[in-house]
Amino acid sequence: MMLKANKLNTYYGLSHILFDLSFEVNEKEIVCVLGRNGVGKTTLLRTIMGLTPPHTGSINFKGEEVAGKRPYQLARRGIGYVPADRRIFPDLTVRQNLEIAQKPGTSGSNSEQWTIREVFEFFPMLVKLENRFGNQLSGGEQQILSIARAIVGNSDLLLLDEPSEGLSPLIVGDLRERLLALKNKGLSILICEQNTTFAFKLSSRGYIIDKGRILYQGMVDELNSDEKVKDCLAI
Amino acid sequence: MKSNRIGTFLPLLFLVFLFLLGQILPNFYLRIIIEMAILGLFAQSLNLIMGYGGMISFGHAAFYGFGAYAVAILLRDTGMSLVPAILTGTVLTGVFGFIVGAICLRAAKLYFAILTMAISQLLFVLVYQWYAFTGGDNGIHGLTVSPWMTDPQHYYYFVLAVVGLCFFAIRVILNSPFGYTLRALRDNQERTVFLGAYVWWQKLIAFVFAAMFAGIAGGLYVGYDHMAYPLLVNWSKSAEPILMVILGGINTFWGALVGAVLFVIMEMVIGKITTYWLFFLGATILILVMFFPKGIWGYVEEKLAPFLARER
Amino acid sequence: MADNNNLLEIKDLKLSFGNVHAVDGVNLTVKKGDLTAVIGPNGAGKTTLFNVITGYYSPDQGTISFNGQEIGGSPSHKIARSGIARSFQITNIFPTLTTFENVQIAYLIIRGKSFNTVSGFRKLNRGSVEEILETVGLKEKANTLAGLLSHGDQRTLEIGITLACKPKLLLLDEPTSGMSSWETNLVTDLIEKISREMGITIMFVEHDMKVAFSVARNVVVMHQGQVFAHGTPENIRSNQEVRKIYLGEE
Amino acid sequence: MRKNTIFTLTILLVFGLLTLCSGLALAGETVKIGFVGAFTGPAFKMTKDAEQAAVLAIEEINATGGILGNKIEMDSRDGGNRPELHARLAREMIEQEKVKAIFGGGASSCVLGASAVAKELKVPYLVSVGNSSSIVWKKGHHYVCLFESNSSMEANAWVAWAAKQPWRTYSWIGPDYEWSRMTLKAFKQKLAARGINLKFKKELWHKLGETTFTSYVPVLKASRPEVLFIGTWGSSLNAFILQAGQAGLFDKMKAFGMIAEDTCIALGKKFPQGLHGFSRGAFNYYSAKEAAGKEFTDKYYKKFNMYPGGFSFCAYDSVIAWAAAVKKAGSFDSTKVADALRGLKFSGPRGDQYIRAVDGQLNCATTMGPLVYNEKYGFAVLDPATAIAAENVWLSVDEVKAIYSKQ
Amino acid sequence: MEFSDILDIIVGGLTSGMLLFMVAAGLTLVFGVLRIINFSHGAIYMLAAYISYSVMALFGNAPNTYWMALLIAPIAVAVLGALIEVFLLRPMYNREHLMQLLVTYALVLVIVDATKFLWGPDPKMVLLPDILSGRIAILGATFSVYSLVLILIGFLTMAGLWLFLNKTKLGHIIRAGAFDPEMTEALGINLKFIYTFIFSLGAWMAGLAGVLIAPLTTVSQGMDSSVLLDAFAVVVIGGMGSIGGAFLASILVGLGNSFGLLWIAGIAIAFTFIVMAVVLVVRPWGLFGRPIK
Repeated sequence: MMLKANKLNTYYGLSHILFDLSFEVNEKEIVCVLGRNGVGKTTLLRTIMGLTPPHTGSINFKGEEVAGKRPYQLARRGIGYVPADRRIFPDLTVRQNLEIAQKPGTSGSNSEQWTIREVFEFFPMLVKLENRFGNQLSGGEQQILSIARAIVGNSDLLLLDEPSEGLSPLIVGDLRERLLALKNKGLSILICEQNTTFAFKLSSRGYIIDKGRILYQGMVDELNSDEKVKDCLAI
Repeated sequence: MKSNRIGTFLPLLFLVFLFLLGQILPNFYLRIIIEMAILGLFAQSLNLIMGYGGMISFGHAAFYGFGAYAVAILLRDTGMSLVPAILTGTVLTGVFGFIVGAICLRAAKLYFAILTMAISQLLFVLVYQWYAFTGGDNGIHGLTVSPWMTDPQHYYYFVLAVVGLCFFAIRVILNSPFGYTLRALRDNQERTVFLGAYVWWQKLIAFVFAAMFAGIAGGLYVGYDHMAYPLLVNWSKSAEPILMVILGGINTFWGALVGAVLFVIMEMVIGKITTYWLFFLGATILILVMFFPKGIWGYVEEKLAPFLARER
Repeated sequence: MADNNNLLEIKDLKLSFGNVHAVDGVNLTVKKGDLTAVIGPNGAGKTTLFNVITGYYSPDQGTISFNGQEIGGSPSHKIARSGIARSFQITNIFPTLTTFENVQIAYLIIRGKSFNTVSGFRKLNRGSVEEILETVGLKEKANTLAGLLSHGDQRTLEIGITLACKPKLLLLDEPTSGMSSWETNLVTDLIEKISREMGITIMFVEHDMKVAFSVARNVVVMHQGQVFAHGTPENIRSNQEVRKIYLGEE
Repeated sequence: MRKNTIFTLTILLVFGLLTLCSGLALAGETVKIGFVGAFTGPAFKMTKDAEQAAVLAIEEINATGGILGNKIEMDSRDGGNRPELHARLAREMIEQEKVKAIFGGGASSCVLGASAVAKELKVPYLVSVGNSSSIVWKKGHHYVCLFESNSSMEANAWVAWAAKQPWRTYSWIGPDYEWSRMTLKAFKQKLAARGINLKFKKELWHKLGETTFTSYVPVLKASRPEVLFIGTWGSSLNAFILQAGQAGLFDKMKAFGMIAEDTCIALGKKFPQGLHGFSRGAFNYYSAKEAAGKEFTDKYYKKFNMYPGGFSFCAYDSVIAWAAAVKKAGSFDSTKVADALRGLKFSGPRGDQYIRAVDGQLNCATTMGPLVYNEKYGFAVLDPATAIAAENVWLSVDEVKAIYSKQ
Repeated sequence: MEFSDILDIIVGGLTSGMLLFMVAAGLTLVFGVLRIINFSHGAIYMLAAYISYSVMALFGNAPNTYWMALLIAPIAVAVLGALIEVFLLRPMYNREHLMQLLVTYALVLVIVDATKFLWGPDPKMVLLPDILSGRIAILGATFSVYSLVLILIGFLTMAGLWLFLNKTKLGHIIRAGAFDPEMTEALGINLKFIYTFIFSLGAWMAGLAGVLIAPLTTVSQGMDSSVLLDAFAVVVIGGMGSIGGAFLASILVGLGNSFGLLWIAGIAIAFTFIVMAVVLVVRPWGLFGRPIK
């Protein structure tokens, strides 16, 4: 088991966002969390990352209770965070963005250690951008860099927040392929999406959330064929 | 609304108490109370924009000093008596506050604070150097006011009346739609814009009010010590009302006064024992900021809340 | 002069940030008394559209005419005074004022009373403000500090604040976000009531389709900065293209 | 709960201090005098010099049985650089502590502030720090006495001294405030009145408290005068001399100015050659001239392990003059003592002196001369010192009366 | 006026500019990363100067012990800075700006009175090593060696800070942390440590400036406030948080002051503040700053 969350309750100020949320991510698995915007997907990832710690509930990561830990502690334990707005540092070059995120993996990890060179090999489009500043990148380039930044820290689990948003179909296809390759290299991925098609093609299991609660969960094939799920996600 | 009556009743009781004090206390103590009242008004004028309007000014002494110098110069050169001099000084300070405010409000938050400080420091330099007019570094000393005003007991009642009126006026302003718009601006400026508020004018007028009340305090000071000197305009003087407001409790109406009273007491009491009294002032502020961010009065008010009407 | 029945007419409105076209040629007409839901996936430009209408941003191009008057590019406070009131996506109230004072301050500012320095604030227009609190159901909490209200009540209070602005057009940005389903029901009822009883034209952004389709008489679908579809709930519901943009495509 | 405890403790502490103080105030049966000084900020050293001398004087008085059989006790307060605080502290000590006289001083504006209180409450104010001529003249009154040469006297002394020097082209550096502006103006006018016309090549004004003079020094160097007149004092002066010395300014020109012991002591061996200074009480000069001067210097050194500064002499004089006035009046009554102070003759470390009756100004001489490093002391001293008597430089009685009649 | 005089004046202006920059750099660095205006910067500068005196006294007060002082005093105040950050500022980060300002202001009162208590009234003299105290003739003008060294140190400080912030990983982390603290933490970086480090570095720089100025003046009460206002003005002119801005503003103020002295009498006292007011009115966030929301 990579990640297991149990009965999470999270508040933003006084606003109760997540209600008794429980889910899990296995090793080498891509799991998607689907829902329209405003249902608490981003909050869910922020909760796991320690940016908005849960009010109650437990988060178990690789056998250790991590709820309430600071974000940097979680990152050092092997969680990589790719926020929806990418949050690339605009004054740093692509290479510098990667350098500051580089750190050794955890000792218990069986995945191989990434170097910056390997990351460049893995995302060839970044090579020619190496000395470009963060604010000179297009949306797609920023997205790739944001993911690259998470994996160069030798994370075991990636948290991706709407990676496909604002990207052209060509790049989305490419992105999917890269993410699958990452899974094959041993990473687990938790991905929050609005783009159901993209998410279903990528993941093995999925959770559908609405108003901070899990409505449906199951294997992607089951979910995909369920009309109730579609109604919940679209119109 | 029974509790509300207690809220208005207490200040009245306090006034009666102060009146009686004027009858029984020796001059020395009366003068201390006068000073507390003047500094209390100075602090309250800052509280108007800082506590209620969220505008931090590092240069508020500019208006205190401007008012003081205006009155001092009027007394020295025109033979005006104190009351008309203070009235004229207040108007002049208001005009000055309007100009300074119009410049400083171009910036927001910290930059606003810094800009106010820069301008007050420029005024300091001007006052410090304009020997013929402001008396330069020596300042203006030994001003004469009418013999009636020179008597500490009389001046005590005069200051009490003026400061009382000003506090009443500030209270009215704070309880008016204008005052609440100010609070709304502090809480959430963006929202008030979408309610159709002229934010800039609103702030500017508040700033002018604050300047005028500080000017009155400065004028009262001249009537009290019969002097004006450049340090009244210096940035270290600007720090004083900030410290008083924090000491007493920001966002509370009486906090500014309580802070001024405590400030004067601390200065006298600790200054008596050691010449290192600033050390203790610094330590006190550290303790307050770390543990009692609401200040002494804020803390007391919290404890008294069940017994009093909400005084905001 | 256009159709007198049109309260808001937006023509070819454009606004970009750098090379992001947040609003990319929006054409939209809202009739008086209409109750319109604006839906669309994340980043479709809904909030930005509201921000342009209310003057937070100046449009790069295009016209916005409100009640027959061009308001595009006017400062926010002028637009507010012309009768457009808005609520915000994130809770946007005055936390250190009481519920009553929150509504009261809005009531007075919009009527140009904010420079009145002598009247007792709390005594002015008590009746009207209490009426609004009654409408939104916050009368019992009139003296509670807004910052201490529950999230649902804070969102409701926002609607109260906008109502105090005596609006001709009400723009509500995700009025039900972060609410429990029980609270959501209260708010939808409230929106309906405001539209029906007070005759105020309303546009609201909504993510919860059930809410959007149950309340709105018209639905606008936005996608990539443009109005993708505009019609009755039934029309929109059966529109396969709309369904597709929601489920995503590659 | 924890907060409550801290709060209560703080309140208790404040009130504890309050009661402690009122207790202390009641305790003494001795006669009290007060010292209000500037123990905060750049004038700290001068104030401390003065206060220590006053402490020494009182110790000696008490050792010989006090005055009129009463022991004397002195309280010190810090008025910093704040005129209103000096005034308030003076008032507090007079009204609450019942002190019989106020000593000390500070910046001119502070002295003027406290002086107004002394006038109002009719208690002698014996000023030993701060020498604006306004103290005794424009704003003078019956209760104030000044124990150093005032600024006008000093300016005249410089004129008298400079008139004998061969220099005719000058440059000037001084702090930008009234005292130094007046000093320079008077200096030029008075030399012109003696038929000596100076050419000022450059006049530089820096802000009070400035310690970085690296911009000023080259400009002065480039102006190439025969001599530089320095109006700077205190730690600014120390900085100026060090920086000018390093840049070789004093190789190119002579210099004289407000250079007193504090600077000489502070700079020690680093003190450059070719400077001329002055003193309000040069201990080496008075030690050589007067037995009392030597005795005072030795006692002071023994007690505080440092040499007395100019202000030490002034403050010491102020206390013994007051003691003499009390004896002369036969009472501590402040008006009688003030009367006795006027025209008082007494003998101190600076020899036999008197306080002029018309204005309360002590007839102290201003000593000036070249500053030369002295191995024995470890710093530069006036060598040889020229004393310019007060009678040669102060306004005549008629002139002073003319000033008073204008008020 | 000869060429050598002009050269002399330029060097003089640069020296005062660099002395100013040494103080301003730490101030603006701390503001840029921690968003705190550190009023106690001047007090720390003074404290370091006093400590340098004591260090030299401890080693026998020979001129060459200055090197020891130069090493030890800044480190001592850097440690103090770290303690201040951990115990006094850390609890303040979630509080309003005003409270943070008050903490640093209260520290001024505490530190200043402590130095008074510990070191007494006498101004303290800090001697320069012989190698630095000489004079040197270049192109017909004589300069003090120390002046040239100070200019060099100023430029080196700028270069060092620039290299540190732009060419090292830690520097990149600091810039990232200043721009987006949350994301930086999510990359596994402990910002608490970074904040402590930066405040401590700021204190170290204040300390270094204090020790460097000590031989040019005497260490005495009041040296803190005179430098703080000027350094503050320079930081504001350059743009708060911009080290390059502070550097250029220092040179501008230093040289401006020098040539101002040459041509306009009596401007020195107000020069810096006039420049500051003009800059603020035209560009409230300074020459190189970013507007803060």
